[in-house]
Amino acid sequence: MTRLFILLLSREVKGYLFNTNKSWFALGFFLLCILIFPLSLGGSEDLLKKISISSIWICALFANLISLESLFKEDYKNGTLLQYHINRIPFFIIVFTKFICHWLFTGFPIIILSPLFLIFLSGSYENILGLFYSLLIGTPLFSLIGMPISALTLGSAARGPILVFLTIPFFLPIIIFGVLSVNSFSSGSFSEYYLLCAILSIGIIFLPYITIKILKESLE
Amino acid sequence: MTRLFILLLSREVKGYLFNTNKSWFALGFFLLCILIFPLSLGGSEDLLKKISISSIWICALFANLISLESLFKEDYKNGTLLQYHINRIPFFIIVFTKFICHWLFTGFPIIILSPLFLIFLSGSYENILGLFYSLLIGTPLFSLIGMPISALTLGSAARGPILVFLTIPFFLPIIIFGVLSVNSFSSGSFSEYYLLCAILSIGIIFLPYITIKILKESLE
Amino acid sequence: MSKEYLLEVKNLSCERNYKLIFDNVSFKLCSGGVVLINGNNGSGKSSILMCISGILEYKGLIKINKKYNDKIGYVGHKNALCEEDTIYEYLTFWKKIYNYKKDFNYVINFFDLRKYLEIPIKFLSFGQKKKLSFLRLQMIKSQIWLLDEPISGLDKRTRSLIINLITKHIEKGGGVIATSHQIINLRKVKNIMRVKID
Amino acid sequence: MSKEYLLEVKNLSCERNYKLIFDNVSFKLCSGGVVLINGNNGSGKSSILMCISGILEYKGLIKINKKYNDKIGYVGHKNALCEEDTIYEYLTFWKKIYNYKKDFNYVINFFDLRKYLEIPIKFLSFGQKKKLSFLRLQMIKSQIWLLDEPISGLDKRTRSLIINLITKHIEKGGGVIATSHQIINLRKVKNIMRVKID
Amino acid sequence: MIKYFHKFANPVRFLKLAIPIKKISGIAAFFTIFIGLIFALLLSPPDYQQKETVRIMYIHVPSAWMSLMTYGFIFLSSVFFLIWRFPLFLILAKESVPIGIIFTFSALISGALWGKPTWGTYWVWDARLTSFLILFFIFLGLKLIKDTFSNSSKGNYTFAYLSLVGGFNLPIIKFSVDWWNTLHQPASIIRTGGISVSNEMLAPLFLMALGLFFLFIYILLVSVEINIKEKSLINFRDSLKNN
Ligand code: HEM
Ligand SMILES: Nc1ncnc2c1ncn2[C@@H]1O[C@H](COP(=O)(O)OP(=O)(O)OP(=O)(O)O)[C@@H](O)[C@H]1O
Ligand SMILES: Nc1ncnc2c1ncn2[C@@H]1O[C@H](COP(=O)(O)OP(=O)(O)OP(=O)(O)O)[C@@H](O)[C@H]1O
Ligand SMILES: [Mg+2]
Ligand SMILES: [Mg+2]
Repeated sequence: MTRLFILLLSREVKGYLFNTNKSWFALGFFLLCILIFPLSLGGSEDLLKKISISSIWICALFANLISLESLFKEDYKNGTLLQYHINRIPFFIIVFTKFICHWLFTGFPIIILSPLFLIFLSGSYENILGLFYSLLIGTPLFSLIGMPISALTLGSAARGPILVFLTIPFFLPIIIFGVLSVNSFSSGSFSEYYLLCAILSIGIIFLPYITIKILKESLE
Repeated sequence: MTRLFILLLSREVKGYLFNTNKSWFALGFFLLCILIFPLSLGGSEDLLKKISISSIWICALFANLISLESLFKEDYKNGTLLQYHINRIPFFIIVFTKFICHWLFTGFPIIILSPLFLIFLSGSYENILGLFYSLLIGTPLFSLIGMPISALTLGSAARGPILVFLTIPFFLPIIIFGVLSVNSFSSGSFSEYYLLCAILSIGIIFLPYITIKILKESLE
Repeated sequence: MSKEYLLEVKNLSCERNYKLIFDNVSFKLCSGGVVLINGNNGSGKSSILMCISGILEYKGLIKINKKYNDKIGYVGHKNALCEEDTIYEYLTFWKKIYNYKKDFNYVINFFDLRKYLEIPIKFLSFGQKKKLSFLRLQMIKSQIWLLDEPISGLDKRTRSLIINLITKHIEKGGGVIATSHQIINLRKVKNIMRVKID
Repeated sequence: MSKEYLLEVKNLSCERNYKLIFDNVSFKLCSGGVVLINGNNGSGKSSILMCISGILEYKGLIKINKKYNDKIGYVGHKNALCEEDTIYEYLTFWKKIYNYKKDFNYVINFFDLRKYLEIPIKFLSFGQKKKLSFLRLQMIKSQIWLLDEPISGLDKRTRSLIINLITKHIEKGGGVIATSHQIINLRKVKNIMRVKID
Repeated sequence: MIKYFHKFANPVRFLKLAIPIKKISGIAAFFTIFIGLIFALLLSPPDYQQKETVRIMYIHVPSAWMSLMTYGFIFLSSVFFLIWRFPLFLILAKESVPIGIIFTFSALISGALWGKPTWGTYWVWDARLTSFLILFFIFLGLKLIKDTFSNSSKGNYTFAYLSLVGGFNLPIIKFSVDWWNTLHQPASIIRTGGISVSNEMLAPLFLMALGLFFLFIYILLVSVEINIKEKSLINFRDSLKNN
């Protein structure tokens, strides 16, 4: 089991690292978004400072969203998932490796880079820790919620609408609480963090399970 | 020739309309983005008002970007492009129908809805006309610039980086001038509009041509 | 009997990604003739067809007789089958593209696909998809047919139907270039040329 | 001689999207036996294999003998070929997945794929891709092989190699369920059962 | 045999039970809504603060309640479906989605219209309104799944699981007014401290709520009936084909 896990994980990681396709994509998109904000605001420093946290969260969301679609797609299209299924490879291993890698290559770099960008956007050092922690809880949640949605888009023609209409209701609460939590961090209240943690801990149990179910249904 | 043009156009339009996949996607994504802004700003009306124009531009860009990837992809994958080529269907017809449809279903609805969203975000009626005109010139430019980039991503594995690193330099000027133009519209100067128009008129000649070249090369 | 050629291939050689695939292939396709390309897996049969249809770059000469209709009908591994379309949509679209005037009811019944008319293509079986591509082929008014493994994966009945199709096409003065690992039993065709590549 | 069964199928019927594909199929696969599934295009051969491999839902009974290794080897139209990987990467990955201990040099040479080792799979020809899937198949330690049109699109030499493979597998006590429109020439195998569906 | 029973016999038996209920609830819906509207628009007094605009309440509050209830119903049906694998529950859940969309939409619109005179704006981004908007999107998402997989057997479990996941939103909507300080007013009827609304306003409110509830049952049963009959028609056609 562990052997399989490590094997699949290393394949996934290799895919992200060498198949330049994936690894750069989310991060590059994040950079693109972050760049667009100051540019499109036309250089109003004051404004930029105020929306810096929100904009980092928004960019993190977009970077996640844009890399969502391809999460299972290739493995589905070329029949790898099918072979996994036939060869009795437990799907929870697959789903968890996918989750870990997806977070590692979209969420994690963003977390690491976020202090930098916060300084770059807002010009001040406050809120760094708050943002860091909130992203640390929020980005895995993005990846987790994204998984069943990504699985859903496999079998059906209505990829687009599903992606959009299901991401809105499920991602929005996270981003709302995420932004709120940064603000409340500086004022010393952590209730939003606890809430996000609670969602995360529930999500990490149920969402992979749901993803597995949906994946199996899409194989037919 | 006109017959072919109409035929391909109607097929494209049908694809967008009935294959719910496409038509909703860009627009839905636009709505999603627009919704995220006020929510993640934590209800600060004042801020919202100030960044309303930029945020509409950013969302228009994202909606465009996200629907870019699939522009030629399906036709390429299932060999339709190949058959077009073998059957000597002029590629400029294909490229132009794609362009028109892409704009019609991503740019156009956004233009139409933009006044609504501007009011919704900023709560005021000023700038509506300026935004409307600037989007009217800007969104076709997005689609035009997007086409060669989308074609480039077909053959290669490095879909992601191409999409990101090529879009940044080419889309950024548009969005910068776009946002600037709205601000200058209210002060009665139209220089940015002229500039955008100039880019558009040059682009509409050369970019489809480049797209055709890239498409043909990717067929191999 | 010196029939006129439809297509002439001389000293054709092809490189893909700087790798020589085949070299020095020459043949002539006459009106009413069949060229069968043989060769092992990976010898470059499909590549030859792609060269002729103008997709790959090549060195050498490929001359298509302009006197005839120079359209080419190609059925290969990728057949422009849009997964979400139904058969009906697929056929009407290509019918219009090819400006095919006749009703395609006949061709549909020919291959027993009538009852699947409203089914999306992705639900079809391998053989049914192949049949569908042959339906498209029949709507092109072209002299030259390029067929990449036309009968693999088809059942007996369909195989003989397709061989009939080919025979008819040739009787009308067309020409066929086909690759196949199975024996294509073209008994009625006299002008068969075999090209072996390796 | 009442050999033990590897797999038993009884009264199998299958619906896809509320459409009955086939009905009442029954057969028994014994150790050392071959079941050949015949039928026209679209009759549901591939679907039967998919039912057995546990992908499709079905009604009826599919019993796999637990005494034997109950892993299944499947080669169909979709073969887990990741376009961007090289052959070498593909084989090492699946080798590890299947915990195949031996070196795969032997199997590679067997199919003449050595010189393509570092080529991405998308550059391979149709037949080469198929060969590659058979390489994967050989690395599974499984008794039951499900082969969907195993020899279509392959050249003579490869065909006989694959038939050798099947024969060997059967001699070792395995069982094979295959669909094919071509005649699979299994001379040395005695226990062949033909199932016809329509 | 048992499988067969589960698949066909039960929905049909359900229909036998359902058709009379459908008729009764249809009639009941008509009358309660009719009487309720008379009370709401004519007989009940205007509010001393909000004047006549308070009458929007008789649309807004019942439809808001009903949309929450509809989602709860979908949630429970999905749970039952996942536990007992009873297709009937799935049909019930799926068919309530469009009704839920209507209720949610009308609560949103009426709320927005009510907001203009009372709060001075159609929309604010506070917790109650946002979470309710999210509910609307969840409904839309479910409708989409239902439609895209409509002629295939896939998507059943997908639908059920996603409606489960969407359930997180219900408590947020309900308690958002208590947890965050929102513009929207806190519960004054369904709350722990007892009712705090005068009887003249309460009567039409409850009448309307009851009416919408009957309406919900009526529409639900009609669409379930159509659905079941359609399915059995397909099977009937298939059996004809096979013979
Ligand atoms: C678009 C805006 C609005 C939305 C989305 C909305 C949503 C809701 C929802 C979901 C409920 C049911 C909550 C529950 O059962 O606890 C509700 C109840 C209610 N709403 Fe609104 N509402 C909106 C605007 C308004 C406005 C402007 C008013 C009046 C000032 C208002 C007054 C009420 C009242 C009195 C209740 C009943 C509370 C109770 O006693 O349970 N709403 N609304
Ligand atoms: N893009 C490419 N780059 C490099 N080599 C390629 C490329 N495409 C194909 N090849 C190689 O060219 C050779 C010929 O391929 P082709 O598809 O023409 O073979 P084929 O004769 O049709 O074989 P089959 O009978 O298996 O279909 C193969 O060895 C393949 O590996
Ligand atoms: N998802 C699906 N929904 C509805 N019908 C389907 C679906 N998949 C396949 N079918 C139908 O089921 C039938 C059997 O398909 P299958 O692929 O099993 O055929 P097959 O016997 O393998 O044919 P071939 O010899 O052409 O490969 C076909 O008629 C096909 O149209
Ligand atoms: Mg080939
Ligand atoms: Mg098949």
